[in-house]
Amino acid sequence: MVASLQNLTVRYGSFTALDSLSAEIPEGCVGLLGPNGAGKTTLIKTMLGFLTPAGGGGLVLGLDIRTQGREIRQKVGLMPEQDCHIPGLNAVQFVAFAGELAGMPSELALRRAHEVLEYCGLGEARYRNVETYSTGMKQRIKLAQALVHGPSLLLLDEPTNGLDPRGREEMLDLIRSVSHGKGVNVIVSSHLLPDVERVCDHVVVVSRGKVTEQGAIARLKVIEGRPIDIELKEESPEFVRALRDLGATVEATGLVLRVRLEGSAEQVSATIFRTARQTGAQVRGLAVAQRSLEGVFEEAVRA
Amino acid sequence: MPESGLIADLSYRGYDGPLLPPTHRWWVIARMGVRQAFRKRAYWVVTALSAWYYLVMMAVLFFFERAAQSAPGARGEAGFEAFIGRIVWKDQFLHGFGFAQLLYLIAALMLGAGAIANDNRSKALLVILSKPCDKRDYLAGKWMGVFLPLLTMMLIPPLVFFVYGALSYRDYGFLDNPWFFPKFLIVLVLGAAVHTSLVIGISSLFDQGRLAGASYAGIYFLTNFFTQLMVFAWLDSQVFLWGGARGGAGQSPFAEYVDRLYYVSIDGLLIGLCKAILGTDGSPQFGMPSPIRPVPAPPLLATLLVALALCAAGVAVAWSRIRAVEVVR
Amino acid sequence: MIARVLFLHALRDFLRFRRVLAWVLVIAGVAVAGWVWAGLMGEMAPTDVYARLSSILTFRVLPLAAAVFATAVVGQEVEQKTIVYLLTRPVGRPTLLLSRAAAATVVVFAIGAACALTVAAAAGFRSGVAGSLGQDLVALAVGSLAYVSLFLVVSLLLNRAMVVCLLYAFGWETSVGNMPGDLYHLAVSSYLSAIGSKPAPTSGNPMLDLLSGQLGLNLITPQRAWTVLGVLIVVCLVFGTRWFATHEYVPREDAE
Amino acid sequence: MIKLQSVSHWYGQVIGVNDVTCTIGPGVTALLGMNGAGKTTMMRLITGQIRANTGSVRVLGHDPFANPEVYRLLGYCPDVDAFYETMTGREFVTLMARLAGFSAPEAKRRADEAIDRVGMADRADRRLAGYSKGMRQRIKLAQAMIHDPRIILLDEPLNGLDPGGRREFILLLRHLADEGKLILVSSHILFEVEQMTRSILLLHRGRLRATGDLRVIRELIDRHPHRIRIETPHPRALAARLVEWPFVLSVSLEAGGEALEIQTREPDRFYGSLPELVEQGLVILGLSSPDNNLESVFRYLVEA
Repeated sequence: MVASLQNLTVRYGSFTALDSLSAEIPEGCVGLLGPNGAGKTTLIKTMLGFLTPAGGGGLVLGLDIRTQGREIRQKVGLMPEQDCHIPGLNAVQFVAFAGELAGMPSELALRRAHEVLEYCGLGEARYRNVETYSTGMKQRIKLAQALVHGPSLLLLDEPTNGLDPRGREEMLDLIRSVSHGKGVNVIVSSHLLPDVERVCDHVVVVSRGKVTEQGAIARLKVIEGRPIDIELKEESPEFVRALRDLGATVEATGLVLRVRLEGSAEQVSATIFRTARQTGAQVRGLAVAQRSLEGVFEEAVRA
Repeated sequence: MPESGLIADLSYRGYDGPLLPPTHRWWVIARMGVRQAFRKRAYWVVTALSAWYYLVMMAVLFFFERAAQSAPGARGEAGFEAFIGRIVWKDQFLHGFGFAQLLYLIAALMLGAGAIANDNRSKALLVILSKPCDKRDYLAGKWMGVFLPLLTMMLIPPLVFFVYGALSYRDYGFLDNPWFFPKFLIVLVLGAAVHTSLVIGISSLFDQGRLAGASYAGIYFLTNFFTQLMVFAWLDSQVFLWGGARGGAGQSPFAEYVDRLYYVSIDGLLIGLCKAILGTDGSPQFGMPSPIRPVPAPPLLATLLVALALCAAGVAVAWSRIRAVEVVR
Repeated sequence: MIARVLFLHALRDFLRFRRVLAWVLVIAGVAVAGWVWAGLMGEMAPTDVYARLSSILTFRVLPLAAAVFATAVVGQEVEQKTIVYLLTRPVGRPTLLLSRAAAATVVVFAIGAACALTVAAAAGFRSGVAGSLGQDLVALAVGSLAYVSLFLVVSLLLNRAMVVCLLYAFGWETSVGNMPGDLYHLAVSSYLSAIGSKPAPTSGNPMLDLLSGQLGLNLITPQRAWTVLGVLIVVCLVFGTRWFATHEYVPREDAE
Repeated sequence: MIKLQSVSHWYGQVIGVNDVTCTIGPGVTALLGMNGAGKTTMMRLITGQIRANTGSVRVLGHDPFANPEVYRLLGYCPDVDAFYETMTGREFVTLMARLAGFSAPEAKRRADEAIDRVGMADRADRRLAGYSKGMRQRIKLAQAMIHDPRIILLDEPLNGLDPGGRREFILLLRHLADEGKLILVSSHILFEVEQMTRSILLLHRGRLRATGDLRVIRELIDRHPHRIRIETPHPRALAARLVEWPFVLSVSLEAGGEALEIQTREPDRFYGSLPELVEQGLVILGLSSPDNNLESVFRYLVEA
C-alpha cells in the first residue's frame, strides 16, 4: 500500500478543503480525479507534509504525514501543476540542483540529471535556459526534476495540461513506462479522463473533500447485463425496428445504438449482422458496452 | 571487443546511490547562489572597481617614493617622510571602505535584487519545497547565497592592500598596531550582513528583480541624498567656525545633531560603523592636508544596534513574505 | 464615455494601496528632509528656503513619479500581458492611450503637489511662500504633463523604459543645470524652473548651489518656457498615439 | 465571415504563419496544430493584435488591425493566463462590458448573466489572484461573450477545466453556434474537439495542412489506409477468408490471438461484405476502427 489516509480534515479558514477523507492508495499507477476545487491539490499537499491536517492522519510510504514531512519529500517526486523553475539556470543545472536539494551528492546529481533529461526527451535542449522552453518542454523538465532523485512515489499534478497531441502521447508513454515494472508508484491527478484511462489501473474520485469512488478502472467500467454498442454508417430506423421486433431493447443516440438481447455473444452478433444485411444498414462498430470513465466520474461527483 | 553482444536497456532506472540526510539543505541553496555569483563577469568587474581607492593610494605612495629617491639630497627624502608621517594607516582602510560604498550597493543589487523576486515570479519555491527543504532552509540559503559573495567581494581589495602595506611599509609603522585589520574584517562582515538583509527583504516584496533593485537603489539614494544635505551642513558649520562669509547670529537648533544625522543613511551607517569599530574619526584622504575637520565617529553601541536592527528587519520582512506554498483552492 | 471608464480604471489601478503607501513614504522623506533643512538654514528668508528646497526636492520627485507612472500606462500592461484585454476592446487606440496617460498625469501632479505642500509647510507658510507655492503648482501641472508625455514615448519605444527615464531624470537633468553653455536647454527642469519659483542666484554656499543646479545661468524667459513645453507635450502625445495605433503590442511569441 | 488571403507573418526570423489562405464560416471550427505551429499567431492576426506581413486578413469585410468596428462584433478568449490580479472576477467582467460600450447598469446586468452562464456565480466575488486555472478560464469565457459578438475566438479554452466544466462549455458552444455565431476554437484536447465539431483547420509548421470535414479528410489520407480491428474466437480462419478480398491490403494477427487487424482503402466495400461472412458461420464479437478519430488523423497529417 503506497499511502493510507484516515479521515483527513484540512481547513483554509472557514472553508473545509478535506472533510475527514479516508483512502487507501494501492501500488502501481493511480488516477486521482475530481472537479475543480474538490480538494485534489490540497490532498497532494497534505500527503507531502506541506499542510498540517486539522484532523485525522495517514502514512505515505510508511512515513507519518504529520511529523515526517521532510523524509516523505525525499522519497517522493512532485510534478507541480503550475510552471516552476529556478531562474537563471539551464536545464542540466536546474535538474542537478533539484537532485542536490533532494540530498544527492553534487557530482552524482549532475550525472543523474543528464540521464533523466535524456530519458524525458530533453536530451538536445539540455543546455538551453528553461525560460526559453515551450509549454511541452516545461512539462517534461518538471517531470525530470521530480524523477532525478529516484523517488519511489511520483505525484503528477495535471501532467498533460497544455501539451499538444504528440507531446501528450509522449508524456503518457513516459508515465506508463515509469509506473510499470520500474518500482515507481505514480499518482496522476488530472482532468483529462481518457489520459488517466490510458495510463492508470486504479482510480480515486474526490468530490467536496471526500472520496466518493475508488477502485480498479476495469471493474468500475463494467455495465451489468453486458449490452452491445453498435455504430452504424448512417441512421437506419428500419434496423432499430427490426431489432426491437426480435425482442431487443434498443437505446439510440445518434449513430450509436445500445442493444440488450438475450443469447450468447456469438448468437447476438450473428443476429445483428443478419438484421443489418436485411435492412441495408452498414455496421461499422460492434463492442461490448462499457461505462466511460467520464460516466463513472459523473456518478461519483453527483453522489 | 566485449565478447557477449549486449543491447543496453536505456529505459528509466531508479537511483540507488547515496542520499544525504534530509537536513541542512540551506547549504545547497547557498552554494548555488555563490556559484551563480562567481559565474557573473560583472561581479569580478565590480570587485576590481571597488578597489580603486586602494589602487590610487598604492600609486600615490609608489610615485612619492620614486620622486623622493630621485630628488637631490635630503630634501626629497624629508618631503616623503613628512608625507608618510601624515598618513594614518587604518584610516586608509576607512577611506577605501567609504569610497567603495556605491560599488557595494551595485554588487548587492546584482547579487540580491533578484534573489527572491525572480523566485517569486518563476514559483521556484514549488520546486524547492517539494524537496526535503522548508522555509528556514530557503531563507537561510538565499541569505548566505548573497552574503558570501558580497563578503568575498568586500574582502579582496583590502586584503591585497594590507599585504602590500605589510610588505613594503612595515618600517613606516604599517604593522605597529596590527589589531586594526581584524576589526576591519568585522566591519566588512557587518556591512555585508546589512546590505544582504536589506536587499533580500526588499527582493521578497516584488516578483521582478528589476523592480526590487530599483526600490533598494531608490531607498539608498534617497537616504544618501539626505546625508549629502548633512555634508554641506557640516561644511557650512565649518566655514562658519572658520570665519567664513556668512557671519550671521545664532546657530541653527540642529547644529550639534549634524554629526549624528550625517550617518542617517545606509552608506552613512556603514561608514559610521567602520569609524566606530576602528576607533578613528578619519583623516584627510590621500594624505592631502585639508582644513575641514572630519565628522566625528558615532557611538559604537548605538550604530551596532541600528545595524543589527536593520538586519533583523530585512530578514523578518523576507520571512513574512515567503509563503510556504500558494494555497490555491 | 469609454474614455472616462478607462480613465477611472487606470486611476484605480495606479492608486492601489501598496503604490500609494510607497509614495506616502517618499513624501514623508521629503517632509523630514525639508523640515530638518529649514531648521538648519535658520536665518535664510523663508521664500528663499522654500525655493531652494522645492528645486532640490519637489522638482526631483516629479520626474521620478512621472517615470514610474508613464511607464505603467503601456509598459506595465504589456509586461503583465493584460494589454490583450484592452487592445481587443471596441475602443480606438488613441483614446485608450490618452485616457490612461491622463490618469497618469493626474496622479503624478497629485504627488508633485503633495511634495510642494510639505516643502512649503517645512519652510513655514510665512510671507511670500504661498505666492511661490502657487507659482510652483502651475509649474508642476505643466511639468507633470510634459514629463508623462515624454516618458510615455520612451516607454512606447523601449521595453526597458523605466531605467532610461530614471537615468534622464536623475543623471542628465540634475547635472545639466550646472553645466556651462546652453546645454540646459535640453532639460525639462530648466524650463520648469523658469515658470516655477526661482531661488536666489547664489546662496553663498557653493555646495548648496551645486545641488540645486544653480551654478549655470538660466536665461529662459517664462514665455519661451511655456511655448517650448507646449510644443514638447503636443509633439510627444501626437507621435505617441500615432506610434501606438500603428504598432503591435503583443507578449513575445514564446520561443520554440 | 473570416477570409485570409495568402497571409504570412513572422517574428524576427521565427515564422509564425506562412502563406495561409482560408475562409471560415458560421458554426464551430476547430483550429488544430502542434505547439508553435502558428495557431496563436493566426488567432492574433484575426483579432487584429498583429498585422500580416504579406497577404490580407478580412473579418466581416474589415481589416481587423486595431479596428474598433471589428472588436464590437468579436469576442476573444486569449491564451495568456494574465489578469488584473487585484480585481475580483465580477469587477473584471463588468469592466470589460463597460469597455465594450455598455452603460453601468447594462454592463452589470450582462456581467452577472455571463458569469452565471459560465457557472461562476457563487465564486465571482473573490480576488482573481486566488482563482484556480479552471475558474480563471471561465472568467475569460464570460468576458469573451459579454457583448453578444457575432464571432467568438477561443484560444485553449478547455485548459484546466474539469470534466463537468468541459461538458457544460461544449454545450454552451453548440448553443452559441446554433444562434449563427462563428466560433473558432484552438485546442489540443482532440477527443473534446471531436465532440464539438467535425470541421477542422489544421496548421503545421505555419502552413495550412488540412481544412474541412474530418471524415472527408480521413478519406483523403491515402498514405495511411483505414485500419479495422476485429475480435473473433478463430482469427486464423477469418484471416484466411479476408485475404481473398481484393480490397484488403494487409491482415495482421494480434499476439493475444483473440483479434486481428486489416488495412483497406475502401472501408465501405469491406464493411458491406462483412455480413456475408457472418452468415457463413464465422463469428465476429467485436468490430472497431482504431484510427477513425481526430487523434490519428492529426498524427498522420503532422508526421515529419
